[in-house]
Amino acid sequence: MVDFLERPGELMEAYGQDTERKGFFTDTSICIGCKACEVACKEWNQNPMKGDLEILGSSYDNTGSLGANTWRHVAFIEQGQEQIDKARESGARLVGLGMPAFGAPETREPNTTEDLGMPEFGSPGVRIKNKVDNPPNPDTPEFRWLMSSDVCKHCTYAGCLDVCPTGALYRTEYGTVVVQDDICNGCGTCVAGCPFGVIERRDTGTIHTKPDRVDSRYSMDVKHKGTAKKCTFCFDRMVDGQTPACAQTCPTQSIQYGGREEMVDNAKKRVTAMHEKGLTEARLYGANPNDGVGGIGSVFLLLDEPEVYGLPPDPQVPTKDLPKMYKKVGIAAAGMLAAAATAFLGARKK
Amino acid sequence: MAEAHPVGFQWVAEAKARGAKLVHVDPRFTRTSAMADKHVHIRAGTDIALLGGLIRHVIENDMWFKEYVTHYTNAAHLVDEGYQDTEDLDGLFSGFDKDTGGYDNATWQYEKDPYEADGIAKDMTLQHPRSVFQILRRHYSRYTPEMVGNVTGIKTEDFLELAELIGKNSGRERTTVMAYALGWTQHSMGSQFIRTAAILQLLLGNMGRPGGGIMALRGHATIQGSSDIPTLFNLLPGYLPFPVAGKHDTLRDYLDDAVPKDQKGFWSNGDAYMVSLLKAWFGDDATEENDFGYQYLPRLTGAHGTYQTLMRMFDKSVDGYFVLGQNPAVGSANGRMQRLGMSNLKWMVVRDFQLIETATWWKEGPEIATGELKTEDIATEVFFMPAANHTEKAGTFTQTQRLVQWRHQAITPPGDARSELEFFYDLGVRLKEKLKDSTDPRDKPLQAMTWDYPVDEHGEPSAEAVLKEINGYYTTGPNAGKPVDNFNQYKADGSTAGGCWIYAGVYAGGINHAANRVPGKDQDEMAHQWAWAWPANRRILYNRASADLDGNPWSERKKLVWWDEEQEVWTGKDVPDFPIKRPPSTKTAHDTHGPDALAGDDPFIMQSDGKGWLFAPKGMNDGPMPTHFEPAESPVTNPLYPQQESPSRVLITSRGNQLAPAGDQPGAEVFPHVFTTYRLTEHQTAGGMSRFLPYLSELQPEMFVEVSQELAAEAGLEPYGWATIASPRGAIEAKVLVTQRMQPVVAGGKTVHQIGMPFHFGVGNQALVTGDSVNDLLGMTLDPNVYIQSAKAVACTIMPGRRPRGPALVKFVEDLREQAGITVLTGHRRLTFERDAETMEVSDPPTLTDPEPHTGE
Amino acid sequence: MARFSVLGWPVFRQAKSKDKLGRGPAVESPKYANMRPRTEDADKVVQSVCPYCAVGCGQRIYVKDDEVIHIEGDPDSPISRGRLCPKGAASEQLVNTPVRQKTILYRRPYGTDWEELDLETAMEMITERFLEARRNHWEDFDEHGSPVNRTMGIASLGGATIDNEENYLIKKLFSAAGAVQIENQARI
Amino acid sequence: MTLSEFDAYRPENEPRRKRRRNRPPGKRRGGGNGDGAREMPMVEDVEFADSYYGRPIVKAPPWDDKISAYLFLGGVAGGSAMLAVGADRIGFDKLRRNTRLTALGATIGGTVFLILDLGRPERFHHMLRTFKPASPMNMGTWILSSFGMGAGVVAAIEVDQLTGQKIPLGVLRKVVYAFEKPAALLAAVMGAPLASYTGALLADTSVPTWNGGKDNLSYLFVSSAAMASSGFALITTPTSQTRPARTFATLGAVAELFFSEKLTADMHPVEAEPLQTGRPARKLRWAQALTIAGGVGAALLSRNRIAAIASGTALATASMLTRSAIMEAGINSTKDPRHVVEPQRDRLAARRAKGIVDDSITTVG
Repeated sequence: MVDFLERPGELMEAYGQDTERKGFFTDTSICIGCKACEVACKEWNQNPMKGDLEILGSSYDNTGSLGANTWRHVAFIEQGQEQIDKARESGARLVGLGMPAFGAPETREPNTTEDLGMPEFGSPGVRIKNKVDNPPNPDTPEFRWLMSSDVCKHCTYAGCLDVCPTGALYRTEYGTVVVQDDICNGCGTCVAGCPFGVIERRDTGTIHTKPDRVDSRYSMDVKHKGTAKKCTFCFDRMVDGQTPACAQTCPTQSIQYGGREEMVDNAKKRVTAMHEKGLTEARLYGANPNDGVGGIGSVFLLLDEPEVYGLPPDPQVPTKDLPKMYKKVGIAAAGMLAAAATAFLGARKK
Repeated sequence: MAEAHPVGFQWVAEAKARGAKLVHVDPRFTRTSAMADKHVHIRAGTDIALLGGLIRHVIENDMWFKEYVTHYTNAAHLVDEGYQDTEDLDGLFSGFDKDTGGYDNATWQYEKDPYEADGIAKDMTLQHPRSVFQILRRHYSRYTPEMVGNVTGIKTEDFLELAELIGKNSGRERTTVMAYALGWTQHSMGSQFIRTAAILQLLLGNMGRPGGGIMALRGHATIQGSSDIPTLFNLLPGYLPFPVAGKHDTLRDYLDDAVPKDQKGFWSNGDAYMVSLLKAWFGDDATEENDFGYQYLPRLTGAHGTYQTLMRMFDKSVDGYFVLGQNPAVGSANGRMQRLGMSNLKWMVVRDFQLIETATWWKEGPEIATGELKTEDIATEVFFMPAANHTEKAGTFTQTQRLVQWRHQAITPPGDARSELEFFYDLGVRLKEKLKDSTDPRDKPLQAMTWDYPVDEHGEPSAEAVLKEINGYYTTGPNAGKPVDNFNQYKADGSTAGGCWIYAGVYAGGINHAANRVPGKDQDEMAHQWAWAWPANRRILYNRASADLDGNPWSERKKLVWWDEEQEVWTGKDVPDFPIKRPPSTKTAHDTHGPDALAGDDPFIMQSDGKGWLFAPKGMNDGPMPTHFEPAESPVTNPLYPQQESPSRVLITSRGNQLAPAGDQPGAEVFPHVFTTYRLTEHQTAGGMSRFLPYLSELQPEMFVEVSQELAAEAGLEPYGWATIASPRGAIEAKVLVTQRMQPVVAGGKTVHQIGMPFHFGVGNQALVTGDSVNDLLGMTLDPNVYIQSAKAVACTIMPGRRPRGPALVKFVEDLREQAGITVLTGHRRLTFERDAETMEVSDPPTLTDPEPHTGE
Repeated sequence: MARFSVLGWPVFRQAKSKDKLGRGPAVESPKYANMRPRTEDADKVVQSVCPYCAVGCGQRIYVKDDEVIHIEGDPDSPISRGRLCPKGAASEQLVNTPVRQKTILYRRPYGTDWEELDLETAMEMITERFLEARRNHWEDFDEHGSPVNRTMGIASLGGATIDNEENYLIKKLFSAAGAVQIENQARI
Repeated sequence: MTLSEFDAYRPENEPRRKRRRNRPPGKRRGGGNGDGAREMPMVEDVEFADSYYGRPIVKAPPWDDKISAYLFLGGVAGGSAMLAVGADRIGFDKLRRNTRLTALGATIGGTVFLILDLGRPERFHHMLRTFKPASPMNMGTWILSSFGMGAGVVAAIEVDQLTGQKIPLGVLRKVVYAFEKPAALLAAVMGAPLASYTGALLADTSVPTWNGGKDNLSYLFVSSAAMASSGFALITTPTSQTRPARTFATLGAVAELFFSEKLTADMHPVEAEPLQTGRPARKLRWAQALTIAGGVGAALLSRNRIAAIASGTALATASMLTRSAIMEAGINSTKDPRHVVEPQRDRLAARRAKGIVDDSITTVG
């Protein structure tokens, strides 16, 4: 059967350039919730603000979710002891499942750079399975405040890209998924195609002033209105070897940027280290090439189930089932033709 | 720190990743707490009790750094026989003046010993009962873990964990750093909070060493600079005191009092700093004959701080008010009084980027809504002068670690926008022009003032020329006109001029070192070639203390500056903060003074005895050692002393500034809760630089109040609904955030609900986001040392729903006050115990008498 | 697709290239194929310092046609290493926010609205008022006869984002004029 | 409030959204959706702890009944083209003419709706920029275009003949007439996928209810198309020439009833829920009733012109309601994260139960 899934890397190859797939690693365990990523992203990309200027009722999160104008979004989750315990258990269960520890490096890498990097937490070479036999059992805190900067996943199998009818969405030579604002005609199919609710058509976005101040002086230019918008991985910085705005500004390096493989490695080391400390609530999101979207370009370290952060627990690229659907389309079409033919059988003009 | 200084927090995050422990002490669980290894819920305003408890713990458990404390601090010094402690006087030190609330510090002085070269009696065993060390130990002897818990609400096990952590993380191999911000300063005892931390850090040997010290996390780009080169009434540049009438009538009087020659350390060169300043300001008119123009300077006759000035506005004795990049209508304590005060001005000049609330109160302020002010009746003229921002002018900011960083100008200011530099230069030129023919001696200082700065084609004066004047230069001799290289080149004979001695060297060699920009990755971690730190590009102050008595680093891990035996100089990673060639073994010789008198083990070279002060014989107006008093209006009766509040706090008595009853006094139950104010990551201060920016406004779009689940249940507050919060000064409304991040604490046998509110919002129509201002609830009760208001622990009540509108709002607050039986004198008793009532009782309020807040004309 | 050409038509490019399904190079538009950072044509990049808190983060300011087009963290700074918080990251809007007030406004006594003033007039008015207020509240001596040489009719309150050089001129000018009630945010 | 005497002066409390009342803090539901979508009503009824303030996980596409109308008209066009070929074969000239004109009319109408729904209508032609099998929308546009060409040619001929060759075709007339048969065939052949591809268009998304319908949507849509196109034929054409259309209608109606049941039956119950509740459910019930009525009418009563018109209208309306119900149910299914999370959790658990443990997006190493 024909398969519409991309072979990972095939399109990068098609560029005939020697480029590396780029990735983010968002380590939510060190996110301080400052939202610099949201702002730096908007500033660089000249996105309009959201406009409502109201407290949304979600702790310190007042932008709500990713969307056409917000390409980095920081979630705030307040949790009591019971939820923390639950998160520890669900994380520990992942270990218990005997999930493979993908290519954990055998040798310990020294803590080289002046960057935050990974602290020295024992040896990542040891397999988790062995380690959790006797994990330290740190006290569960009474309360925690999770913060996490969400972003476009830049999936290996990108639903938005696949369903785009114009080719506006495409895979760049860096393996990222970008909408070309000069091509997109705003059909909106990609919005439905994304399993993560990331991409959105930009219909609004302005400086909302008080009613008595509505005045052209205060209106802000809304660019690319009517087209689908999402994180471009700062494509226009990447082509110049620059770091995307969010990663560059992130004060604690909760957002790391680099080669996707390196990011996944960092993520694995970090989760291993946290598990060694008994912090079994830590888990990775999007590092598995076998998952429903083939792994994602922007890997996350989460401290609870994905749905707590507003992420789907088992996303699948819809394209996976497209051959099956096309088969149904064909059968249906044939059936319809057959029905029509049947209708005319024996119906000769008298 | 993660909240208000996120980028600075990267270093904390990095330290943490390397194994450092981070403890966050705060009445609220903030974004910093979320990152901390431990968050300690404290009752707001009780930090002296906590820190005092830590001091006691460190002393009683022998965790103090013996060598360091014995030799580098004044622990061994003996104090005058007449000294009496708060333990003896129920919360007062000897020397209390019941009329002023201040102290005569005569009995706090060291005992003299003529046989000692420095004249100070000592007991190096620290056992003498009058040694500073023993006095300190006795002073905090009752600050036991249980007492700390009772005062602060901190659980004993949390306290002990913190104490052990700090104690064990200090010594030769390790250091602990403390960081604070407004949470320590905005109290009626803010200075003493920081003093307590300093004592603890000295006991643990954490001063003058890498990874140690106390970090003031300052909130504004150059708030450090605005104290160094102060637009503050009580200071001249470089922390020289502003002359006071009666005390400093002549230059000689001034120098003898403020910077006496007969003390140790670098302050004894103050005459050179002062004369050079006068030379810089008055140029050729400053001669030895006229005391270098000293008589041109105005004099103080008391406190002329911003709140005192405000009260004078009500007397119609202030005509004109310049407000420069500041938003007192929102940002200053007791906002209503601020706005009413401004309505009594003849004119004001507001310089800002946006039409901030201080520019629009006369038509959009809350008092227009309540009817207390009518636009048509307000006589105040308002000039709004648009300002240039940081990209539109060149100049220096001094950041929180004293690093003076130059900004290059990027673009020219738009429209009428001008820099402060250009505005004041222009104003000065015009004033001089108008007065150039005057013969009135009053105009002489302006005529004499040097004011010739080169200007560019847009009329902008050269900031670099001003920086050069600040740095200082030679006025005579072969080098005339050339910049000095350091402050040791300042002279008291008029041969040098210099605007701010501590900045001497920033323009050494005619090079603007503040503009040094060698990338961080190309230099070591001290990064001396990135900008310039005062003094002398030194990155860690008092760094002689990073080495032991013999001048060797305390440990390899913590080495910074050391004595090089071979070269016979102090050397190391930082610029040594010590006479460079003075061996560690040097003893103070008799009849020496100034820097020459510093012994090899006197690391604290600005102190008059070269030592770190566990006990402050002078310099503090409210006691030589910090003592826990309750904040004004506290619902808790002071568990430690019969004296409830700081007896030295500065009170401002006015119908617009009434206080709630404290402790168990009748009426206290009307304002039963405590609120604390703070900054959010997403906003800046009174919002002038954030509430007008779309990207920041959307992140925190509304005023909110944070309450615990317990208080929400008790008061019937609905999540994300409205609540009204009232103090005796006003009532505001805010959206309710019910959160486990807020917790009630139990203190003094009472459950105290703490409420949190950000201080960024204000009432007006110009900003993208607006809201009621929490500062409208604040009273003006000031710290007696620095005159900063108490803003972090204030009495209030909270109820569901929005606040009344129109005149009903005024009535609402009045009724609450009445219900609590509040008068203008409530909370004004200096002494709250009946000791020797005849002489000690003070019933009348101090200095400022009740100016009825006039409205309009 | 500015002008249609068969060779540039992605369908044709799909057929020619390895990108048969039109999800990569074949559908890339010329704009994206030649994408460059929008800061590339900046006239200059100026090193500056963030105006918000006192951490003192380094900023790089990108300027084109005497306008700020972008501000980002300066990686050279050993203090901030190129990072900025949300305020610092928003500082381009501090310059370019549409609600910025760029002209002088004047509210006359008892006036109900703003009026416009030109710079020269405004400066002259302020200068005159300054001198008048200075005279009105001048004090030569205190009640004990000590000289005070000052005026209490003028006060000033500054923010803490005012440059050292500016503060220096402010302090110098006010002190020489005899005004002592000069304060700033550090007191608050 | 103890100070009630002042309450008169206090503004009314803004009516708070119900869900915030009497709920323990910390288990609040969120307010608002993503950018620009906050006017959407919140899902009120479900308490769902493991979500981010009850906010949607996937986003609804910016589609409304313009797209339903496009789906509907596409079906009408496709079915009509088939009827036209048949009619031509057996010499039902009125049926041929009417269905040919309907086919073109529906194509134009559908295309207009499709274009109107675009954020940038002037870039509609970008859909033909590439040939992209992975994109049903792209495939659909190619289908629509080729169908449109065929339908256009034959409809032009019909109009030309109706007007007595008044259309200024000039020398082209010959060419056009020469292509009549191939064009008619092209339209009939492309008409089938035009009617059925929309099943893949909706199913090939992350919208739970649509994706959950991937096994049946195409079937349902062709049934609906058959029903609607023959409905139009019943309306436009004299009863003497509608017999094939009646048969086609009846087949379509029966299939529609079957597949609309099967659609929900094959889904995860949580995915089916949006079809079974609220407005979509009401629309579906109406569609069902109209399908039955129209189907029966078409089969039994349509010798009467009035009855034929009534049956035709019922069938067409039923088809439109079905499309609209599915459109709305899909959009509703994105609003509550439960529709996303529960089916996903269940399928993950099912795979794990089967011993497949290496394909989770959440991992620990």
